[in-house]
Amino acid sequence: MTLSHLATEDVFVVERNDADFRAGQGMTKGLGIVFRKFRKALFGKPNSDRADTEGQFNVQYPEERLVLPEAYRNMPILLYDDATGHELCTSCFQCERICPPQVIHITQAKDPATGKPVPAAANFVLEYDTCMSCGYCAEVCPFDAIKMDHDFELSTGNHPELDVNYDRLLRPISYYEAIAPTMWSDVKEQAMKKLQNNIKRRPGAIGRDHGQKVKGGAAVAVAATPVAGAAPAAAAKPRGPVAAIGKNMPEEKVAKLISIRAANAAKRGGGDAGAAPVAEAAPIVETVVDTPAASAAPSGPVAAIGQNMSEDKRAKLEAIRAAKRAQRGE
Amino acid sequence: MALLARGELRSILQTEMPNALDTRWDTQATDQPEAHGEGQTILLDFDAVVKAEALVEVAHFIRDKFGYTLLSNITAVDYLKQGLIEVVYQFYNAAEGGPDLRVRVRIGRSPEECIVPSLTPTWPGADLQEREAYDMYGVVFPGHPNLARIYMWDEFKGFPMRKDFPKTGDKYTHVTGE
Amino acid sequence: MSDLQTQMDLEQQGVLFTTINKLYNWGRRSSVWPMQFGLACCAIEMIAAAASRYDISRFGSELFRASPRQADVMIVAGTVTKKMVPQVVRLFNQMPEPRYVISMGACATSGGPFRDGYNVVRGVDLYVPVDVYIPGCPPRPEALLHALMTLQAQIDVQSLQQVRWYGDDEGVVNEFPVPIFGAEGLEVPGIPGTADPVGGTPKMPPFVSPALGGKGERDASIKALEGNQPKPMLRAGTVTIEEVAHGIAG
Amino acid sequence: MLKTEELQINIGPQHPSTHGVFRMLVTVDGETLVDLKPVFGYLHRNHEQLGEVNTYLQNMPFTDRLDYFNSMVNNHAYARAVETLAGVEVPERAQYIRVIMDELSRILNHATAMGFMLGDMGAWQTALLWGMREREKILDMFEYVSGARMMCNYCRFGGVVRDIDDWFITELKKLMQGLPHYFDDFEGLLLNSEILLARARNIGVLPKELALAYSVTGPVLRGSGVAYDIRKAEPYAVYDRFKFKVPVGTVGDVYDRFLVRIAEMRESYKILEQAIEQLPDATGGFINPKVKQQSLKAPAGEAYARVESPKGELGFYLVSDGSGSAYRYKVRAPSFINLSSLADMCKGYSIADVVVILGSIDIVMGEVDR
Repeated sequence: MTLSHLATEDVFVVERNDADFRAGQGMTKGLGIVFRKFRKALFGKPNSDRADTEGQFNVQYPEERLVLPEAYRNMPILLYDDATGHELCTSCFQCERICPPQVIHITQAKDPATGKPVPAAANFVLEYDTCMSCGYCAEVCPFDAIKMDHDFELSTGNHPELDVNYDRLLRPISYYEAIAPTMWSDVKEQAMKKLQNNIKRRPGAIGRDHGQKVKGGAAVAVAATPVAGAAPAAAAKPRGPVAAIGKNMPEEKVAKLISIRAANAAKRGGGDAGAAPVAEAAPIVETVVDTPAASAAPSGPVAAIGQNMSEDKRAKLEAIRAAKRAQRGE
Repeated sequence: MALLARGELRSILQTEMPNALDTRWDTQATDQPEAHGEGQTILLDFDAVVKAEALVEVAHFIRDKFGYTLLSNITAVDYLKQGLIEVVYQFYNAAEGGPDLRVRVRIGRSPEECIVPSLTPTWPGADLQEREAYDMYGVVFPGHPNLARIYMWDEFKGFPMRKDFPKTGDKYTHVTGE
Repeated sequence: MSDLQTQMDLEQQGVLFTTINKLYNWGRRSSVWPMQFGLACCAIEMIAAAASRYDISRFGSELFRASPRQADVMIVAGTVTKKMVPQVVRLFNQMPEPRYVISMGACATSGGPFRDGYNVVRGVDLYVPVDVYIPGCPPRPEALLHALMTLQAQIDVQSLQQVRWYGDDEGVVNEFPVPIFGAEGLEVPGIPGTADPVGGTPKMPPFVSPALGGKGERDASIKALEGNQPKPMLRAGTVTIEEVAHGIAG
Repeated sequence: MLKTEELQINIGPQHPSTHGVFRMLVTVDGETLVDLKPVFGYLHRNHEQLGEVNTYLQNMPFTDRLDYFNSMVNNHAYARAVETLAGVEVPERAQYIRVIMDELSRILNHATAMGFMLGDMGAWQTALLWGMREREKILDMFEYVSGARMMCNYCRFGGVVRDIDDWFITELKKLMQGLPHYFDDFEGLLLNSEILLARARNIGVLPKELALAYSVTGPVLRGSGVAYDIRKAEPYAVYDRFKFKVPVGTVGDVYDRFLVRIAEMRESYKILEQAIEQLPDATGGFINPKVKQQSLKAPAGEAYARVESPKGELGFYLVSDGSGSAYRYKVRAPSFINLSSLADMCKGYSIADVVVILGSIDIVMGEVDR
């Protein structure tokens, strides 16, 4: 067939090996390459670089983890101001409209005196079990109230728990700043300005973070998850969106479980807590050494990991990020 | 062997095979697609619409005369308001490249009318796409060697991609705001 | 709860049972063999979790068995469609006890972004009980490893006297009904009418997770999904938005 | 001559070598395959119907889930279709970024696809793991620019969502230092292996004329000796500015398709080199600021746009009625149509060859069943 749209020099025929079978030379050659690679990996040479095609490529997940890029998006979270406790969300319904699988359900707050709508959300339910992590909600939000979290350790045995409500969605701005410093600094100024405007239009406690209300003893305690409740490190700490222990468990059982886990952690001793060598920051396998037992939160195989990021870990993460940025020459 | 520009096939068919063209939309045919306003269904008439019974003949004609050998895509579209199902065939000239050539067939939605001859005997690659059109839209292709449901199970009744198939869920009912 | 109480009491007194329990649980938790069963996108992340970077074999789960008879956990990785669900249930029925199900990703958990489509099952827990749910679309390979650790933690608190596969069979379901293809949708034995119609919402509640003490029964506290919404309790009026978020069962 | 009897065997939908939930009804006479009937629909998740309900922007993340190895390419094809429909201009830098992402996807796809095929053949894990390693490295970079490893959701109408920065370029250059070593290792590992030759040469032959009649595209068509590549036949984005060659096979067997894919990875590498060289600076922007992404309304009409996806011709056919969502949204999925040739390719070969031939077509069920 003549192919007039293609010049002949643009086409080439792949070279076939049509030789008769030999006595395994081809296979021996392949095995040679495998053994060369195997030797490199066996003696612990790390695959240090994106250009490297040899050595160990492994990341020992719970202990070391990949540094997630700032843009990483897993599940949406809502932000509140650390200082005033005011939420950034004004229930403008932009995210609810754009959400491709329609998993966001917002109720607008009303002024108790006049009954008029107020720029704040009374409730905000997000179906984590259906969310497709597309990031559109964070993209369209004009108030920078909804952002994408980096926490992916959300597995649970309790399905209804994955319909996450307002209280469990809220995080302080400082938390988001820690996971995405440059992305937040880009929008910080306008977001805070808009927040100040909105606060003026919110009467009383409306629009104030529920956690703050609890602290002030003003409102009924709502949906503090058992684990977060057991570790009253308060506002600065992000509340774990999904508790590791089933929500429906009775309180005493939870307490017991926590005590068992604490005992186990203690038994394992300071080994976990003390050993925290920061891995040398290699470009491909950038790892953060997590210290499960170091945080005040109840530790154990599940509960401790990542959910309640402790201060020192965040600082460490910050430092590594800064180093990375410097490396990139920013 | 030559590439045909958009709309050129129509004039060629008018001279070469006048009986093949479906002339029901001749009065509406313009260079620009006709829109009936937002949210309304539209019919696009500026390309060759052929009668169902002449489809095989036209397909062979453009293959042999102009070298459109690659039948790339078969799409069924349900125009509920007009009571029509349109089947769009897209051909490519494998030797010369370039854009596609579209041949359309328009048929009624009722089971007696929803019939288009199959291209599978000549283009076996049309096999799965015709089965898909049958499964989703109920277009029957006489001459197809194995016209069975492709995605849904055999026991299933109904054509789920038709516009009047019942749908449930937030995506269809969601009303934003209070 | 009583089993936890007993276990703790016995543990204090150093009774043999707890030692056996520990050994038994250690044995099971350290070699959870998954079934090689990929459905869609999440299966690729499952393969990535098994590949060199994440290396699931560090958790004793590297042996992906092609046969359900040799598998301990079924990782439902991907969208479960109405055409596929009979096979899923049949495979689960063929697995020997102790068996677990990990529902990986949004699609397996609730139908995900495709839940409103006509051919997608709104969550595999409508057909088989699920031990661990992983949200995410798709979850990172680390998230799958985390789910495996969640499952191991669930195994850790199990007690030999209480597990559903020993002792009396009272209330324990071993065979889950395999849905049948019908003219309008899936028909499930034991549920009147078309249980999961094409282009409609399922008419049955999900199974209780074994992690919450389910023995194969459906969750009676959740109303059967009716009407025009995937989660009618969200806006049906009888149940408030708060109650949903705090757990429907409450 | 022994009297034989035909036997029907069911393969799939749960089978380790069917690449997802694909099912085949196979009739064999002894070991020889007489007939093969593919059965689809086990992953039919109403993609096209949801595409008619979604707004244009809402549908972008759904296209990620079509061919879930190459979400970048899917995004590109869909964005092109909507851009054609709505008449949107794309800045040059965005075009280059899209090309870079497409070619990285092609390398990633071929590396893993060949790994899976060799895995089916018996080269268990090694080739696949090497492919997965390169994939992970590329996915890190995708994650950096788009925020997700697999479901990138990266393209927007008139550009891309986030610009690439110096970090990305540096890492891309580093990656490209390593890629030739990977290609060499991969070829050295298996290209001349006697087992591969025995199981791939003259197996699953698809002659040129039959390939055209079956409408197959991509490496399968080129393996059969037809030099048809959309990047050359109907250049899109900025592909007319790069020098690269189209590899073709001669016999059209599994071996040719395997070789064509390796050659394509090397050609992609060349395109990447030129794209980095030619990449315009950021002054022109990476997205067309005039486009209203969320409330985009396309004028009534129809549009078809196609790209050369790693699996073949990926096209989106859109009919608009002037509203904010498509009236008809059809995906021309390459692996779906390539699969129609499977039965003909397999007939006459032994049943053990079926999985190898299936692997050489390189299917993804998300795209086949949609």
